[in-house]
Amino acid sequence: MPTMNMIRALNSALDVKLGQDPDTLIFGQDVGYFGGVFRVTDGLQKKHGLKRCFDAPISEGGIIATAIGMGAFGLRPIAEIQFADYILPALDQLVSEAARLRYRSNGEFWAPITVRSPYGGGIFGGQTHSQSPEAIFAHITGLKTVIPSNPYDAKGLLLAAIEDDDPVIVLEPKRLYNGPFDGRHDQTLETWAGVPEAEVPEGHYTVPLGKAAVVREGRQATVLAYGTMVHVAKAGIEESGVDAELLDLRSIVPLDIETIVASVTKTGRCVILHEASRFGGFGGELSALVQERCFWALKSPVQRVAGWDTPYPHAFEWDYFPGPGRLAAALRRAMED
Amino acid sequence: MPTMNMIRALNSALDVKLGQDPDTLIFGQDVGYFGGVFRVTDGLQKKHGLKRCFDAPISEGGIIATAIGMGAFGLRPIAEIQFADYILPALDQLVSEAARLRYRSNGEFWAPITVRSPYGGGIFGGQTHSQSPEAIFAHITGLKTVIPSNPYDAKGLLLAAIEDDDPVIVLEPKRLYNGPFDGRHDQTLETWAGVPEAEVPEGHYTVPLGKAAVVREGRQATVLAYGTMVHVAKAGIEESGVDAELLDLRSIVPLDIETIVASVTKTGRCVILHEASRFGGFGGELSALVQERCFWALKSPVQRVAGWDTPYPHAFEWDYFPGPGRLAAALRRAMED
Amino acid sequence: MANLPPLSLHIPEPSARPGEQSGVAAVQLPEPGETRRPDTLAVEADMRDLPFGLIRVLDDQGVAVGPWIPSVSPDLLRHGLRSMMLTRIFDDRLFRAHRQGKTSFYMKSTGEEAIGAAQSMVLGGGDMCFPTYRVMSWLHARGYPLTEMVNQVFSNEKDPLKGRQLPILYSARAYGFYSLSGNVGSRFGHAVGWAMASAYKGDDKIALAYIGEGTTAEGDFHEALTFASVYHAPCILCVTNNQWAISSYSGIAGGDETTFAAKAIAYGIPGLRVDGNDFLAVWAATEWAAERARSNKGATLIELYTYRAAGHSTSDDPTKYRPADEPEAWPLGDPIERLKQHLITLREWDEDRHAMLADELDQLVRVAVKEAEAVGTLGKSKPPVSEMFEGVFKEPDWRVIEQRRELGV
Amino acid sequence: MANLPPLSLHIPEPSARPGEQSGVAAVQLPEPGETRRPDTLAVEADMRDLPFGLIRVLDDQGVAVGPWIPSVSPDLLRHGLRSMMLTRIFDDRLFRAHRQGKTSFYMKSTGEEAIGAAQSMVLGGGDMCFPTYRVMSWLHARGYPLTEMVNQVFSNEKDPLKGRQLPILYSARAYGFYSLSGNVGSRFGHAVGWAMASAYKGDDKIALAYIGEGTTAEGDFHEALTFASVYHAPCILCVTNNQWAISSYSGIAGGDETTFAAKAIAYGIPGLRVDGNDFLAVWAATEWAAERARSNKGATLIELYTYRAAGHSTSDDPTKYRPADEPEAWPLGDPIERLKQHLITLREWDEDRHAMLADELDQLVRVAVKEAEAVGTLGKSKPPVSEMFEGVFKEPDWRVIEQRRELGV
Ligand SMILES: Cc1ncc(C[n+]2csc(CCOP(=O)(O)OP(=O)(O)O)c2C)c(N)n1
Ligand SMILES: Cc1ncc(C[n+]2csc(CCOP(=O)(O)OP(=O)(O)O)c2C)c(N)n1
Ligand SMILES: [Mg+2]
Ligand SMILES: [Mg+2]
Repeated sequence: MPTMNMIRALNSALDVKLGQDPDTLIFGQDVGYFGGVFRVTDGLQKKHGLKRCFDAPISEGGIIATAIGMGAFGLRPIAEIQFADYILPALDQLVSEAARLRYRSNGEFWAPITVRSPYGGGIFGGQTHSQSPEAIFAHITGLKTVIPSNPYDAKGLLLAAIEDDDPVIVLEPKRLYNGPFDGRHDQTLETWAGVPEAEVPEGHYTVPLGKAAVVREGRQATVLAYGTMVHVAKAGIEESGVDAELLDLRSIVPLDIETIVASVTKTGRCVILHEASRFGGFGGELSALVQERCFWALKSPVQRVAGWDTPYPHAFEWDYFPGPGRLAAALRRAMED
Repeated sequence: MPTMNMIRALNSALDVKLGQDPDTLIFGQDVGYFGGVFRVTDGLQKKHGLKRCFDAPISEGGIIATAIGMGAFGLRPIAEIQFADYILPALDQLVSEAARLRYRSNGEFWAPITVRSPYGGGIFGGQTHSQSPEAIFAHITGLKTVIPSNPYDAKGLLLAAIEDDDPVIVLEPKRLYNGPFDGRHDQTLETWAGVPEAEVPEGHYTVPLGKAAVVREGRQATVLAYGTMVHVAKAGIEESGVDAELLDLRSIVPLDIETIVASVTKTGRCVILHEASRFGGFGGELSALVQERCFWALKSPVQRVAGWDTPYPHAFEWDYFPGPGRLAAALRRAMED
Repeated sequence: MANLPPLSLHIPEPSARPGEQSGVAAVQLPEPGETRRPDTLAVEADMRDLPFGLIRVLDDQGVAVGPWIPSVSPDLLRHGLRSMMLTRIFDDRLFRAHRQGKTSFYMKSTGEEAIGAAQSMVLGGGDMCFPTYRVMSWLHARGYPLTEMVNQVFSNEKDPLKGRQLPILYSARAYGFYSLSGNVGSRFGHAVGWAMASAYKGDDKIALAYIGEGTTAEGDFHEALTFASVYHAPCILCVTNNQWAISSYSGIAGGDETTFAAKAIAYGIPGLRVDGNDFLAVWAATEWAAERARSNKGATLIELYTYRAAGHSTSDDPTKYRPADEPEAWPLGDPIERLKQHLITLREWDEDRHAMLADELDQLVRVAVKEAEAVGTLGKSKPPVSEMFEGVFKEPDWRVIEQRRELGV
Repeated sequence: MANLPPLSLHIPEPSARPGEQSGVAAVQLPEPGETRRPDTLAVEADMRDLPFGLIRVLDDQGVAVGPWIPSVSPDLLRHGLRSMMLTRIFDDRLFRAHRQGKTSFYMKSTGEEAIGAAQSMVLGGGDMCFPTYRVMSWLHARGYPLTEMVNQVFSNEKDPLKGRQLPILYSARAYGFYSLSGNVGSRFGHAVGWAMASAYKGDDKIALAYIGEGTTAEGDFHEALTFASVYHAPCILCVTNNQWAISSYSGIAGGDETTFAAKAIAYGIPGLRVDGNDFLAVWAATEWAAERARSNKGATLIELYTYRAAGHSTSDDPTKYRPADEPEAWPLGDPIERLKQHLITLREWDEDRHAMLADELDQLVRVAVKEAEAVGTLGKSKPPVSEMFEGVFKEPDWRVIEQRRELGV
């Protein structure tokens, strides 16, 4: 099996799908001839033709509106939004239209669209190339949101998203595109070479939406994470010395509540880790769910480790970014109580 | 002191402010000659002049962008978005611009804008005239969100919002415009007449942002609510027979964490009530905060009573709407544990 | 630049307010037959005068004149007339049903019935219309069952949209009628995507979308036109300029500065300005644009110049903000009267048949309302509550399953 | 409509790709002096030809010709030249600084220097520009301290924006330069609101805003123009059409279908199309629009027709998607060379003085970079971490107070 970094894995998913299904097509800013600013669509226009993978105007609202219309016709469009920070101009389309079309039309129309977008920090992108907007999507009834943490999942989840008949947002942790990253920014860059999850089949397979992965088994505490934070969590758990179980949620809607509850019921402690700022973040939902369903099993408060409640600050990237040290401290605190 | 319904109280706040401060002005869809679809700006154009209160194009993004520009010039614009459901087309302006302007320019520019918008259900408005989007705003660093539950607060909070130098969203519970509503939709309509909180001074006063009101003192449990749900909570508490303390949060950002923590520490039980759908709603944040800060005081799980995780369904308004019965059940459950 | 007067803020105001005399009658309009008809394959650069003209076919005597006369059989004209009359009768009755508490909401399209009626007849069964709430004549012209429509308005057990949607926000795929929503404007771009998909598939279907003149101010409008222009999407994008957006006159959307059809020039596509109260003019312009779209020449923007004769909705009283006599002062008349007069001029119609048809349609609507009332009106009957939890996703997830259980339905 | 060929989807493509010969040289352009100059108070309806012309003053010999020749003193012209040269030298050096790891990001405006330089000189100190990241010549022309600029780019301790913002996303209120952000387009409407506020106050200040041709596709563009049109906002709205938006050519924004200036017609405001590489043409058009705005005649849309000679940013390699020789093939030359030539023609400049000036500016930039380096480059120096928590609101709330404590700063 070839080793692929996350960019290649995503590219492979798109390539497989364009090859299999003439009703799929890709569009977005710079995705055509150029192959995308992160190269995820590299070569696809050349291989599959101008009409299968083409550039779109700088109009995120227009991109999503167009995709919905295509979906209503019967296609399965895959739209790229260049940075997740720029999904906001399209949010009304996602919420008021994509997410609601099936429900309000009693199933006469629906929007089987996939919206791919690089998200998250760690690349010195400053305020508007670093944000993690997943909490907003999670609150919207009718939207699914997927966040892979490694090449294998990225390909399998993206294929599952494309084949899903509901609108799915695939948030791609841009800091993981070229290699895993555990938050230790001062260490040498790693690549995906040699990482088991970077062994990616060439052909078609899916990773189902709504199934968390148990990345590390443990008895003393449960860590919930997704995207880049899965790798940070691994490092943080190690640093803490706590025997924590690590769940990679992989999709936040649908959410694998069963696996979460089973784990926290077993361990009795829980720390949630995400990049987005804390207040009103998806960690709040996770914390509430865990507390509601595992209250009597909890030995210490569910904690959240997250970005601070400030905009994403360029020069203070590593002060803002919730690194392994902060997770380790939280885990140790969890054990003290 | 005159009795005012919430519409008149809001109108009075605007009237007072237009009279006091020539740098304030109001614009929004249908707010000018007509006085707003809910009549909140009734008479203001006539009294203060065409340029102080005027109609805007149907372009929520344009309205907020224009307001920000006016704010940067030095005015204090007050924009109306006709229904909170229609804030989404302006969300990018609110998040990427209004909320971030002060931070990113190191204080060179800021957006002292106030965005008023009727929100919430209970009026058979269907999917797009009933939603409660506060969770989205709460997650945005740099935005404040205020939600009054009675005429006195409505006027005082709106005046405080206008005078605040940060962008403030004032969500007006449209179901409360003409009278209190406790969720018992089959009972005769109440008006604000005779309700103490409807005694509203004619002149200027403010209710500070970030201070919750203790609406009812109690020893056995704490109920957190805002907007229409404050009235539902009163009825639900009564129905439950539980001696619950009821906090009206009044603003969710800034949040009066002290009052919340003090109450739950005292009562040991907590139920959160909001209209918005549950998953990813602001209740998650509240639940997480309470659990983080009052863990050892909690005698039973913090519960959330909220709208279901569906779009707002026209014919099923009362099946969707979290009424007093559901709160009462939750309170009783809290006592059983 | 010294010595200039200080800047001052311009706030547009309509010609008249309640108690004053409306200025609509004084508006200068091109004569019937005056505006030229270019070839459907002409290049846009040679058509930039059209947005400032007004395509009119019927003159004041009901005679069809000029280059835009479409060839429409008397049978089709009668069907158009019937559809418009049905729309108006249906609207009036259902509006009254709201006053009687049978529904939560209603909106009429009085005075604008020619638009949906003519356009639905010009377009084919496979084409798709992306409607606003004010083009129900599209459905009436295509024979959408009246009882189903009333069931939807009453949100009763037989509501085809299962109680999930506000009254009149229909969805009717089989009638080429896309799902409506309460948000204005946000489906305009779907039409463009749908048309692009048709072109992508090498199909022959085209799309037609509506937007109110007030709503052209939304970014959605511009984004849809940009995509339509860039990708030559085979679609017809219509602005129904009925002069009012709730209480705001068209000047608040820029209508005092230029025509809405002129917005086409920004995208290099043809812009037609059409008398929307003239069934034949609407027909002809739509045919022209459809032919162009089907010839791979891309999109056309059509401004349908009309007048919202009734209030905005059941929540609205237009005499609060405009002269009460303005609807009558409207210089382009009533589309029903005008087509009737034309048919009479053609000797294909007469007053008796008209009166009989009105009675017949009234009867049809009565029966439909009765049938729906038998099922139930708002609050008296509704679909099973479990429907609230269906269709959020294709398959329910644990949240709605649990919540449904919690509610016990 | 039988027998038509099937629909097919049109995807626009640029004239040439890498390895092919660029088509930009073949584009048909109006001659210098050819496009007429209406009175600044003329009505829009009489100016609808202008968006299809091209305002050019300097001919190929550097001689000013035609009706748009502005009266600019040689001193001001020299200041303009200096500002453009400084911009280019600064850009080149800071771009290299990125390659050396001294900053995380940089963007050049090579070939577009005339725009910000001329416009900042035409506008007054109280006016406000709402910039894009590609008009830094505005700041250079107004004498923004170079060292401050480099400090911002290096995100060091003396960064005037306290490390909160990406390099080059300046804010400089005292220089009439509004806060930039990474989102394209979203400040275009702020200019309109700012201008409306000025008019509301009876002030005399006007606003000028920039947007890239690619970004005109955003809804923000349309919304800003709609408000500007409706309320006659005293502002100048500029589209810098530099032919490229990262890797997408202008056709992806609709540039193959019409001009960007023609979008003005949609709003009933004047649209000027201007050679953006011609300092005098930019000057004259800006002066015209400013005079109009100050006369309460509202907004003008100006398309500045230019060419992005460098890559989009430090993250970009344009030879991946366009012919390598395209920048040189650009028919409207280099704005610096053209103004230099003009000044020489006027005998107000010569090669020696030019070379000396270049050296002097190079020296200035070197010194500024040195000074900033002494403070520190990216990661070597930064403002106190407590700055991360400042300015979220005017007054910090408990969240940032607690979090600051948690982080121990
Ligand atoms: C996004 C959005 N903003 C505001 C509204 C409130 N609203 C409903 S109808 C309407 C007026 C629309 O006017 P116009 O587009 O002219 O259509 P008309 O009603 O005249 O047919 C407004 C402002 C809405 N439904 N959606
Ligand atoms: C809202 C938003 N969408 C997308 C981007 C990504 N992006 C940054 S610059 C750019 C191209 C802009 O092109 P243009 O408007 O022509 O300006 P130019 O760079 O040519 O000056 C894009 C797509 C962004 N920054 N913001
Ligand atoms: Mg209208
Ligand atoms: Mg460009």
